[in-house]
Amino acid sequence: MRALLGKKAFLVLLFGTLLLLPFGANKYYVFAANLVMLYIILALGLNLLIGFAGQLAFANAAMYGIGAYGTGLLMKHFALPYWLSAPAGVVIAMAAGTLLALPALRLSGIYLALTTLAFAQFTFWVMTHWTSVTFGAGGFVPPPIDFAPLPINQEQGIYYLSWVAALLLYIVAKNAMESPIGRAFVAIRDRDVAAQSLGVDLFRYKALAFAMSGFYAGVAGALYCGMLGFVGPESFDLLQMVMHKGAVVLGGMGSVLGAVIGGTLLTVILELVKEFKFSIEIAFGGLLMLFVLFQPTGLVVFVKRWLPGWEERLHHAEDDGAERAPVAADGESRPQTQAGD
Amino acid sequence: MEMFSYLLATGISTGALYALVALGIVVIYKATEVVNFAHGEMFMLGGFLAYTFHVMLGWPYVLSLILAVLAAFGLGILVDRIAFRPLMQRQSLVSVLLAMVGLSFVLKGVARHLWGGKGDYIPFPPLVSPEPIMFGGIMVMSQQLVVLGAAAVVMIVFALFFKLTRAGRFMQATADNPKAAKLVGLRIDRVYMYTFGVGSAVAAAAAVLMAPLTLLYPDIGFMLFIKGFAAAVLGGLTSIVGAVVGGFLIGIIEQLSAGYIHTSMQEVAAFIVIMVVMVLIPTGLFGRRGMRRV
Amino acid sequence: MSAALRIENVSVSFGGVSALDEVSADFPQGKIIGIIGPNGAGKTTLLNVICQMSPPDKGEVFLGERRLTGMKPNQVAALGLRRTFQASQLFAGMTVLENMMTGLHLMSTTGLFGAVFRTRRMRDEEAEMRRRAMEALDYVGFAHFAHRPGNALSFGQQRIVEIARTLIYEPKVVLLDEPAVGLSVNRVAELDALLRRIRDERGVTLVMIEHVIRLVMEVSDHIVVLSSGRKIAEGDPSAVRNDPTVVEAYLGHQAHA
Amino acid sequence: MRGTRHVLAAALASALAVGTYSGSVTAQGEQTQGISDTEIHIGAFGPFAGPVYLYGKLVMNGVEAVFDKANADGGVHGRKLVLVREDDNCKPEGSIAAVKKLAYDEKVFAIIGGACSNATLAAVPELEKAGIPMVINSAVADAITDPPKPNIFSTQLTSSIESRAQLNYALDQGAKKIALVRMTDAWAMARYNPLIEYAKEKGIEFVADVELQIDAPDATPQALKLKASGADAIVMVLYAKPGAVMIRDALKIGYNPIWVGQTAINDFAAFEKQVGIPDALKNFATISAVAFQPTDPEMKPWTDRLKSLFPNDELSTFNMNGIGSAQVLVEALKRAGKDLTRDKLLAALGSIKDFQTDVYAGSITCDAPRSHQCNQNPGWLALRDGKIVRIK
Repeated sequence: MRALLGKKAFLVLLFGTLLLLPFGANKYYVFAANLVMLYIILALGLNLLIGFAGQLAFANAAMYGIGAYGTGLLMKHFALPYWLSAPAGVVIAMAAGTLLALPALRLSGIYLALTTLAFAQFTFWVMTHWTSVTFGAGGFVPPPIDFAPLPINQEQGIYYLSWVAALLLYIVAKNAMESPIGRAFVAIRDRDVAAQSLGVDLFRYKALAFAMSGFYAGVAGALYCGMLGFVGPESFDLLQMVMHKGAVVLGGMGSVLGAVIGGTLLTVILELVKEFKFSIEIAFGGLLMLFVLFQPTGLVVFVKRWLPGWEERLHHAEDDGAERAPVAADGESRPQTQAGD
Repeated sequence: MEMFSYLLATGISTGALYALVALGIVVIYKATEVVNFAHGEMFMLGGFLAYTFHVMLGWPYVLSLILAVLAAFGLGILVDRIAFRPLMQRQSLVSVLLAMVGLSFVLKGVARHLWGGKGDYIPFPPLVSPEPIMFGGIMVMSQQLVVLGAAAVVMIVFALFFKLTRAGRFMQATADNPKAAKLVGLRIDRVYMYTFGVGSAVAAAAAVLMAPLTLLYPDIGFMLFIKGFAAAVLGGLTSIVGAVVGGFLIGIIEQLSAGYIHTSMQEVAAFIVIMVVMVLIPTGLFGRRGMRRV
Repeated sequence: MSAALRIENVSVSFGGVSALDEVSADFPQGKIIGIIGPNGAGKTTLLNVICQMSPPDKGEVFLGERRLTGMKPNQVAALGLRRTFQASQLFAGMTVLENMMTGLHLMSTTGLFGAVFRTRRMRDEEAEMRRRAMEALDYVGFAHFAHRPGNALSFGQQRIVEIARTLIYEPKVVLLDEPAVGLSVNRVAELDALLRRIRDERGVTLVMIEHVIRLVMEVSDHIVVLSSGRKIAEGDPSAVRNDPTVVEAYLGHQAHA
Repeated sequence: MRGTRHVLAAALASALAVGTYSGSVTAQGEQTQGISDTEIHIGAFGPFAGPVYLYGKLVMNGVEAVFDKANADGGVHGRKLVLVREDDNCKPEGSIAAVKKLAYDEKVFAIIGGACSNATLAAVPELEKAGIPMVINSAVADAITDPPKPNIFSTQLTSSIESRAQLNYALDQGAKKIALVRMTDAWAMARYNPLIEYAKEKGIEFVADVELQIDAPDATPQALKLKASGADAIVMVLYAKPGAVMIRDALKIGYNPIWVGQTAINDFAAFEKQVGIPDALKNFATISAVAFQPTDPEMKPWTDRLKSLFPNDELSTFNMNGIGSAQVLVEALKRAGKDLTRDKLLAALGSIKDFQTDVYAGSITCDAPRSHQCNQNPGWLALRDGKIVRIK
């Protein structure tokens, strides 16, 4: 029974369903399932950055776009095959992500958030204005992708590629966060000064967090390019950014499993919102707000509380610690956490 | 030379708008160390409310202005209550920001729902004759002069408010030293609440003044927020004078770069200013040194 | 007696106000050194200068023979200089055990590759870290808290864990910023015993700034007195206690306060 | 580990079960999909929210009004029309998802809509694959219908038609120097490229080409540049809001050349208010896809019907666009007969000639298979003696 409800079972069920879905479901569900995998990747990457390393950056949608544009433009301009252009696009996105670590070393909180927001808007501007390279606001159609000699078409090929990428990137995130790297990220998030005094190189780990999230967003972007067969700037706007943030908050900040849950639910909710003809702005804005206010640790905490076998090694700062009986028995109160001195 | 004077004059008048937006951002930031991400939406809602009172219900201009400003004051308090206060108690800046981003999208969606069926860009009747007039050798819109004058009035009222009123001095004290303010018995929660209210009220006042020039639409908030924020950053984020100077500078930079470099600079100048200032002179022109936590 | 830590003519000023003025001192190896002084004497500034969190305007800091001035705090930490803070600096998002393992951060030699592929070396290292972290918790008698979240502990408990965390990985010198602040009387006594034990069993040099004069006088081998950014006295506790300039500085300060 | 293996087996089994269940309804009879004895399901996609929701939601409201009227009149050959709306967020991934959902999940008979140029363009391959009849009513990009796709028709004036008309109008007015002011989004780019091409064809070089953002609060630099270029006519590739700001700020510097608008500024009366300066539009003319202003008495029946369906809405030109396209679709459905199939509908659409709607400026003629751009008639609006009149 325990095994049936545990996180392994959930992951096996999720990825098993995604693997087999194309054999049964109609094209709409297959497309939606592919989007699920993209958003899992995006939520994983963004969660490493804001949930674990605590760097509130607003440029994830821009990285996603850079990955998609990089991949598609290399195919379009240089006739590179997808298997070359996609990794190149990912590297470009990762490089752009790493570049953002430079201001992150000097800026924190609100300053970092808005500097990266300005960067994201600037990226959007470049996409629409550098017409000789990006084809401007009208977007472009990348050449079709051939999966020969495999007996699958582009749709199927990208689908299974997304499946493999989502699974591998989940494992990468999980393993990295259960290592000294994960502890260094959380240490920077919770108390950066103390982390540094224990020998954690702030710049190195902030850069790593930005690079990793850029990498993840880049992978999602490269897949997006192949999945849609069209790349235009409107997919990488502020709403997209809010959706990524929503996925992370929904699932649970600072939880790798939470990102998987969040990415999955985001897509489901997105489709439900459309089903009920509701305003997507109100839905995602409201979701973000309500979760931050009432369930800041995300849905994963519910699951952890009610089901056995969902423990994760590193957990979020607010992981229901407040509800446990204080360990202190010597009459000292637990200190208020302080923002620093 | 004619070109320069026109660009400068327009820079000053749009700058006044940015300055008013920046003023609200700075007032709130000073007291709470949080940038109200939904500030642009306060402006937008202020404008739509005034439109509802003045145009749809046909109430007098001044009454509509006052009502819109009061309503925005209430909205500001709402932001404090739902996005700021509960989260600041948990001391989580990331959460506060995310909640505000969420709120800004909700407000945008709500505005679209309420006023979206009325057409695309809603004109707001100007206070004065819409004809351009000669002023110092160049033509200007009389509404621009009204805005400039009114902006000056708002700024002066603001400065006086901080200097002379009890509430203003409380806000100032809280901004300068929240711990000390708490020690001398200020109810800091209440000060925060009024700060959000006052900041939003300024935004609404600006909206009513500017709506005849900018037109009203649900998405106007973000553009103004980002420009106002650029102005605030340039001014150092903690200085009221800085916000005003920053606003005018952003307005002028935008105009001159669009006029002399390329018209597309009008859109992107603010983003570039934010990035450059943040990376090179993070304390801005008037900011306090050494107050930034890294 | 060789100095574990040496500062030479260190001066710092903030916005034209001098916080430290030409301070020099030697901190002998394997001793507990107390730094005392009235409020605003520059004690915390001195600590920040030593561990390079705020660079001095002038002067040098040496750890043994190594010059620290100009390094980053994490590089200083890598050389064996650690510190604690006034406010609790436990990582709230980790268990006590993970907090301790973060103290072993410098021990890790595997990068992203090792982590992602969970190489044998990485797993061995993790196991070793875990073992040493448990051992260190055991040393301070906190093994039973290992799996509690960091923020579920009382203030005093957090303080002890924090000290244990700075000691876990080959420290040479540990700077303690007011370790007794906010602690109950019983806890101060425990802390007293722990600090002595660390000095005697580990041979670590402890540099402590403290307001609780009684603790400093009892536990310190050597005391440095600062006042208004200047060193005004130095010596063993009894000598310092009877130094008229010290008495004057404290009384004068109180008279003003 | 044994536990894991059991879990895996269970998971595979349930996944298969889910898969076969949803797959059991296979796509049979695509030709008559979405038709029952009593109903015809028609899909629509476009944005419900975001800055361009007007081109989605409001247009759909217009379509709904036409369907409501047809249903009130007894339906099409006895079948009621049901509109199935999908939100595409004005994004390619949204429009592709919407088309797939409408075609394979909602299983509608045909689709009317397509608001955003990029999003609709991205969905074209999917539409072709699905073979579902599609009537485009808002998206303007030529590539959607050029070259013609067997199942896609457009009742919207496409961008090249308008761009040519704009340039020709300027030339007809005797303009010697023509300049261009444009936005830089997908909508504007879809018009910009054909405009440049057509100008080249005509041997015209624009004396100035300036950008204006949709939410720019001011257009003084643009006005100064246009004035400095000495242009006597200006082609505007702008929405109404930047258009109003542009003309206002040009007047401010005493510059009032011939302004040439297009369908995004087809609500003339509203535009006058947006500019807000009396007499400012005396040199302004704009293309209107629709023959009337929302306030015209001819529109009264539609205003009433819309109000009864959507009490919050004022009739807008966006609604009217929806009304026109829906009237074309309803007409084609009628002509396709009682034994409706997709092929019959497509044939009926392709054969529509000189069809008059209640709203469009000209008649609708689909010249299949040569051209599927059924609306070739830009109407022109201008001020004459303070009154909005149709010219030419």
